[in-house]
Amino acid sequence: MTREITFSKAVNEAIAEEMRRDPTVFLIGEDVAEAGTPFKVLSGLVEEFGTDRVIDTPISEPGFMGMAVGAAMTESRPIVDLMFGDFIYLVMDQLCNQAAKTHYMSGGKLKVPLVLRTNMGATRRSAAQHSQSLQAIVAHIPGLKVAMPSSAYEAKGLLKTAIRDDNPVVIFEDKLMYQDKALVPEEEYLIPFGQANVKREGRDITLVATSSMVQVAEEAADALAKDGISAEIIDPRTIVPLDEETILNSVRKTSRAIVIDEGHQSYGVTAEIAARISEKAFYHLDAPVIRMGAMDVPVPFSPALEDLTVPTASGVADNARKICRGELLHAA
Amino acid sequence: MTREITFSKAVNEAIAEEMRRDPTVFLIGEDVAEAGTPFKVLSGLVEEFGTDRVIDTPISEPGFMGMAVGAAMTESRPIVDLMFGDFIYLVMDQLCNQAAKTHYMSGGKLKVPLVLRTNMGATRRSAAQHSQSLQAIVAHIPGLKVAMPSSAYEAKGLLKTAIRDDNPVVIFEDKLMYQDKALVPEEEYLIPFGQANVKREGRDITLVATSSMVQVAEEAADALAKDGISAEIIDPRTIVPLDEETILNSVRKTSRAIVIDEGHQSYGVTAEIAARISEKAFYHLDAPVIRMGAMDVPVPFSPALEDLTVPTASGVADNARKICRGELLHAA
Amino acid sequence: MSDTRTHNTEDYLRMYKQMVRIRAFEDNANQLYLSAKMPGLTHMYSGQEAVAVGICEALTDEDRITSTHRGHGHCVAKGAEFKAMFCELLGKAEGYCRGKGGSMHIADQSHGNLGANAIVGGSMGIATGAALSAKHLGQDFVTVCFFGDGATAQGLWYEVMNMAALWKLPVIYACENNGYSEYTKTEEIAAGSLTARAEAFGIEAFEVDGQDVLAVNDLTTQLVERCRKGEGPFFIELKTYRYHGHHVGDINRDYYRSKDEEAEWKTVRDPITNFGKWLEDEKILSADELVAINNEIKAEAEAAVEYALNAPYPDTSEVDMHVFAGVDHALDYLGGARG
Amino acid sequence: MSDTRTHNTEDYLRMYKQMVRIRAFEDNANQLYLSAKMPGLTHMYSGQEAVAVGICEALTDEDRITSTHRGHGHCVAKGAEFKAMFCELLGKAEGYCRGKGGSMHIADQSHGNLGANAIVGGSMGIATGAALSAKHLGQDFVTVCFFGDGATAQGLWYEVMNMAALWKLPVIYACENNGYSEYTKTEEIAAGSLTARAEAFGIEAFEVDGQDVLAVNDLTTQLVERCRKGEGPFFIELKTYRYHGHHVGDINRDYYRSKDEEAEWKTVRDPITNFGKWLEDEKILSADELVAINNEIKAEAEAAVEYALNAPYPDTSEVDMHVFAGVDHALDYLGGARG
Ligand SMILES: Cc1ncc(C[n+]2csc(CCOP(=O)(O)OP(=O)(O)O)c2C)c(N)n1
Ligand SMILES: Cc1ncc(C[n+]2csc(CCOP(=O)(O)OP(=O)(O)O)c2C)c(N)n1
Ligand SMILES: [Mg+2]
Ligand SMILES: [Mg+2]
Repeated sequence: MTREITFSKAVNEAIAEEMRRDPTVFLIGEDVAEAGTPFKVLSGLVEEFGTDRVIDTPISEPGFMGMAVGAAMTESRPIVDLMFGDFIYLVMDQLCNQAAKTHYMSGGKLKVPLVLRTNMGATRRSAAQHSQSLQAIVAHIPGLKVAMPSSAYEAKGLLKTAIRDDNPVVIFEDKLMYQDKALVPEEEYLIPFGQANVKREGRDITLVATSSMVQVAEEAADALAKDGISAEIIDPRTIVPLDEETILNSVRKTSRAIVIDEGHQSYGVTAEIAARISEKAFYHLDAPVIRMGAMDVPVPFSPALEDLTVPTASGVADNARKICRGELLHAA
Repeated sequence: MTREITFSKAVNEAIAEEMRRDPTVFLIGEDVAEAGTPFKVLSGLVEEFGTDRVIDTPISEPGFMGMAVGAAMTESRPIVDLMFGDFIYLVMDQLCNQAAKTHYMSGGKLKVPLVLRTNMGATRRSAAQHSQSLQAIVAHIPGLKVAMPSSAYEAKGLLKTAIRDDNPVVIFEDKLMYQDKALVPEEEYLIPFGQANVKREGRDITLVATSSMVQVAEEAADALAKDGISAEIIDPRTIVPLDEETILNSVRKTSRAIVIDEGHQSYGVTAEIAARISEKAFYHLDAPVIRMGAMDVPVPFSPALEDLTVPTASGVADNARKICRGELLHAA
Repeated sequence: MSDTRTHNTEDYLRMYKQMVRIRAFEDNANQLYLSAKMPGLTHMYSGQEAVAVGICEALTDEDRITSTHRGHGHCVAKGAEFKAMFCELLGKAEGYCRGKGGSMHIADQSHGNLGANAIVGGSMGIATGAALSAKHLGQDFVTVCFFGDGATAQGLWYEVMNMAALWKLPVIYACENNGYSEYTKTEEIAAGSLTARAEAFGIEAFEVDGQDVLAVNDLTTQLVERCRKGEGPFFIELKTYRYHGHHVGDINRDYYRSKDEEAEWKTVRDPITNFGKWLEDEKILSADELVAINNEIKAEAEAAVEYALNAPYPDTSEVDMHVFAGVDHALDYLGGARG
Repeated sequence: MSDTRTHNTEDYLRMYKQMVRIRAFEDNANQLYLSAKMPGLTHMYSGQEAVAVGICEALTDEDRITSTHRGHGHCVAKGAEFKAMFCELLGKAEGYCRGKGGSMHIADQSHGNLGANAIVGGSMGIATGAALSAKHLGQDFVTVCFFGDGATAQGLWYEVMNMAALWKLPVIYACENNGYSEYTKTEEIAAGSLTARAEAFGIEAFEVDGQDVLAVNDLTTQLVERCRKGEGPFFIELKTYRYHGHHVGDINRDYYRSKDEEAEWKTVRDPITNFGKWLEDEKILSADELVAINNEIKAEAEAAVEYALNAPYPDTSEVDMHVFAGVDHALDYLGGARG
């Protein structure tokens, strides 16, 4: 049986189910208990699990991130709530020097099973320090797994997998999607890491899109369909590990690709995926792989400017049309 | 007139000259004064400029990085010494949320002219927390410029430019190159940002290499020359801004490219440069662009393992030969 | 009201007006939110006016402040104009930051306001660095670092206090303890004593009633003078209260604080009402004069809102301007993404 | 020597031996460096033995510690073997971390040593989190967080002290104040008082002579007991001294500390010599017995060095193992770079 629930509810269910199943799991972060976070994603959990397992912290991100690492090294399984993805800079040392490297540095003796839940996404008029999509910088660090759910269905399935994983996992939730609904099974399910989802099949062009960019890709695909262009949409679901095979297979079929991600474009997620496609599907490509990341500017507050900085469905469709028509975007 | 000096001496000269020229410049970091840093790069500066301008700090990286931002906003020009590049995680918030965004967020009113000098480079048997090459994660953040000097000559010219730049600039020095010598003019010179150096001209393949990987590329090019393969070496010198044109012109000529950088390969610097080449020189490429970054593992301590993780000249030469012979590295 | 210094009437008048200006600004900002005319969210300063005004009136334009996510009060108190402020809140080109910063990043360079900050505690390094700059450049400006009780949980504060103490920097750490960080009471997130934390670094620490503008102003004036003589740094804990929710959208607050508590602060401890009463008692201003001031400021604020609502947005070409100083358009410079 | 508890001879003997074992380990490690047989650098613990031993002898194997870049002493004191330690220092497969960690990351999970750390202060969160874990899982282990005077400048400490105090966590912060951080004297980098910094968070703080193994052990034993009763956290400042340079390569130290100062500590305050004398005075061990112990341990250390020098390096296939728990080879899993 499936029912429609919000992304927010899906996250909440995943945590509640895993906390019921495994008493070593606990939640820690700012205003996660009574307030249930500013986005109200965690409402109700403290009532069920109590303040010993749903722990409100002071505003000490490095501190509670570090504590989660220590707790994870000693048989607990913490889920860290980082209120805004932009605060990831504050926890980088504990995340990247400690959590990510401990298993390796200890020659496999110590484990750090923790989940860092945080968010991403602009166009919420939250300005430069509350709008960043920083998945690329953590994806660069060996030892971390990185998930980017694109709907309530993925949010639940990936989060449950993350909580059971014996490694540090960072999950980026798009804060603009919390109220979006999707069909989610009532029965338990998990989504394995490293398995991309072919969200829509198509023949002419592959759109590889992460998180909320999957919606953007779908809207673009709808528009393209009207022009007789059949777009295949691939949602990697995790960018570490990355399901290269599914992406390459699609591009080998369509011969064209656009990669869309809401992080800044330069040195971002689109670079890695585009570089892999360009290298490994080289002889199948009819056109250069086009990257569409967020503009390489801090996120501006003004609505008149902010909306210009993120990839849009019409932008994707335009590029797709040009590629399919054989118009060179970067004529030599 | 030129003379041969070490990379270390070049850095020292750049700072001394700029501090003489501009009284608003000061140095701040751990053990920068009497000790002249553990690498002795700054020896002698405190004797000339005094402890008011060569400031020893407590072990408070976020703190003194933040103070540098505030000092830069109020007419000083701080040079921050971060002892190991691995500590950049500790200063990410002050660097990326504050320094990088202040000029933009203030609509151009506030400026943050500061230099963050730090290092990179493995194979020094310093293990996972003292060997990272983290240039990719700062290159991803709009508002930061990122320089990667490849010799004493670049070290001096780029650092002087950085100190005069009105923006936050991060310079990564390869800690294994401090004793390497190069010819450096006695006269003052600056190296503008965003101008790649064609280190060696060639016809058959382009090797784009950053920092110490330029040496690796040169060694590879020497080996290739013996096989009759003529390699062109491009040193971008700054990865933000990136001199795309020089790189693309080279690849348009040679039709083949390998990109080499000592940061981790996935989601790293090689991804961006390879993606840009693959996209913008698409119709000129005879073979896929090959990326050679550091292995996607934390840096191991054991010499038996550590040396396996970084790109080597023989590895580069092998790949170059295969490409030039038309052997597909990633056969479809 | 405690008033140990001799102020002249002008000083009193300015302090009163500045507090009323902040309240008027916030009432209008809240209204803009409630009527869905303002993009995003904002954090109201109402209730805390005596802190910003008492402190900023002890400073010159050369003195610097750093501000917080709850920064409109600091901005007004440090000398900013309504029009450019409302324009900024609405993302308009005439805003202090050309609409790029918004409420959480409003800065006013010309009056020494180095900017609001959306990272709690994020400006503690900046403020201390400005103080280092003063020392380094041989200038005598003082920097005040505003932050909330919640921000004392950020490790950065202890790092910079240590350096400020070691190097005797001219910085004043002003902690506005309004009893809450977001939806959590201060005692749940702060162990021990805040003043003891500063004192442990050898920093002189003071507690003052943050609802008493004269007490705040007197203390700050003394400390600013001492800073200029090289006797800094200092720490002040100011007990105060925010009248609104954590942000404008935080309407149902019963689960974390009672309506009674709010009512008590508003009726008994309002900094503006109480100072107004004192001015009347001391015969410095009459009741009528007070009303006239309030009305005038209200009208000024409303006119500024009107102006800002009609002001133009920045041109889309501005989107990649100001990424780098000295670079007109970042995308040309970087060859980067066009969005 | 102060000895308020009743120890039995075995306890004394073990403490003495453990201190001698640390010294012997370090002498050999230093020798390995000087003879260019050890990859990289390492930081010697010699001089500080009474701290690690006094504390670790008050702990069980279930109790956890976190260690530092100067971590060999903690590792030995918490129960580690010479062979696996020397193998680790030489990057050999039989090392505690299969050669992947080296001196700065040596960990010994089986005895509760959560690992050395190359980030100064980097383990403060880990230690406090282990204490949270004990509380969360209803276990009664205590965690000791070792760090140096220099590490008190890291903001992280204040963040975790605050939470430890709020939540009464069973953690003991043990600051080994050896007077220096790298090439800088403590008073140049630490304002105010270290004990006051902990006390400001409502944490009971103690100062103890770090050269007196019994004093350290007595205090720690009391605090561990109190931690198990839920009376933690605690802070101890241990005054001690490092005999060698900051690291093995720091040979010329005149510019930051005098030879006289070093000589004084080594001759008058050596923790091993002084405890040995006390054991003799108390007639617990004879001079001959002490010499015999020293010689036996020396021989053991040398044999372990010999063993480690001849031990094999890890197979190259291990390079991408242990990146992820549950994944044999990371590169297959990631499709990443082959280096
Ligand atoms: C580093 C960081 N963590 C969390 C937040 C989210 N946040 C915004 S304001 C706030 C509470 C701040 O409390 P306090 O410092 O007392 O200031 P007040 O809001 O009471 O003025 C929090 C947690 C943030 N902006 N920055
Ligand atoms: C975050 C960080 N900053 C700087 C360093 C470089 N460093 C290594 S040890 C050390 C001094 C540490 O002093 P202290 O904490 O007193 O320990 P000690 O060496 O005296 O045992 C420094 C600065 C580091 N490893 N990590
Ligand atoms: Mg508050
Ligand atoms: Mg020390």
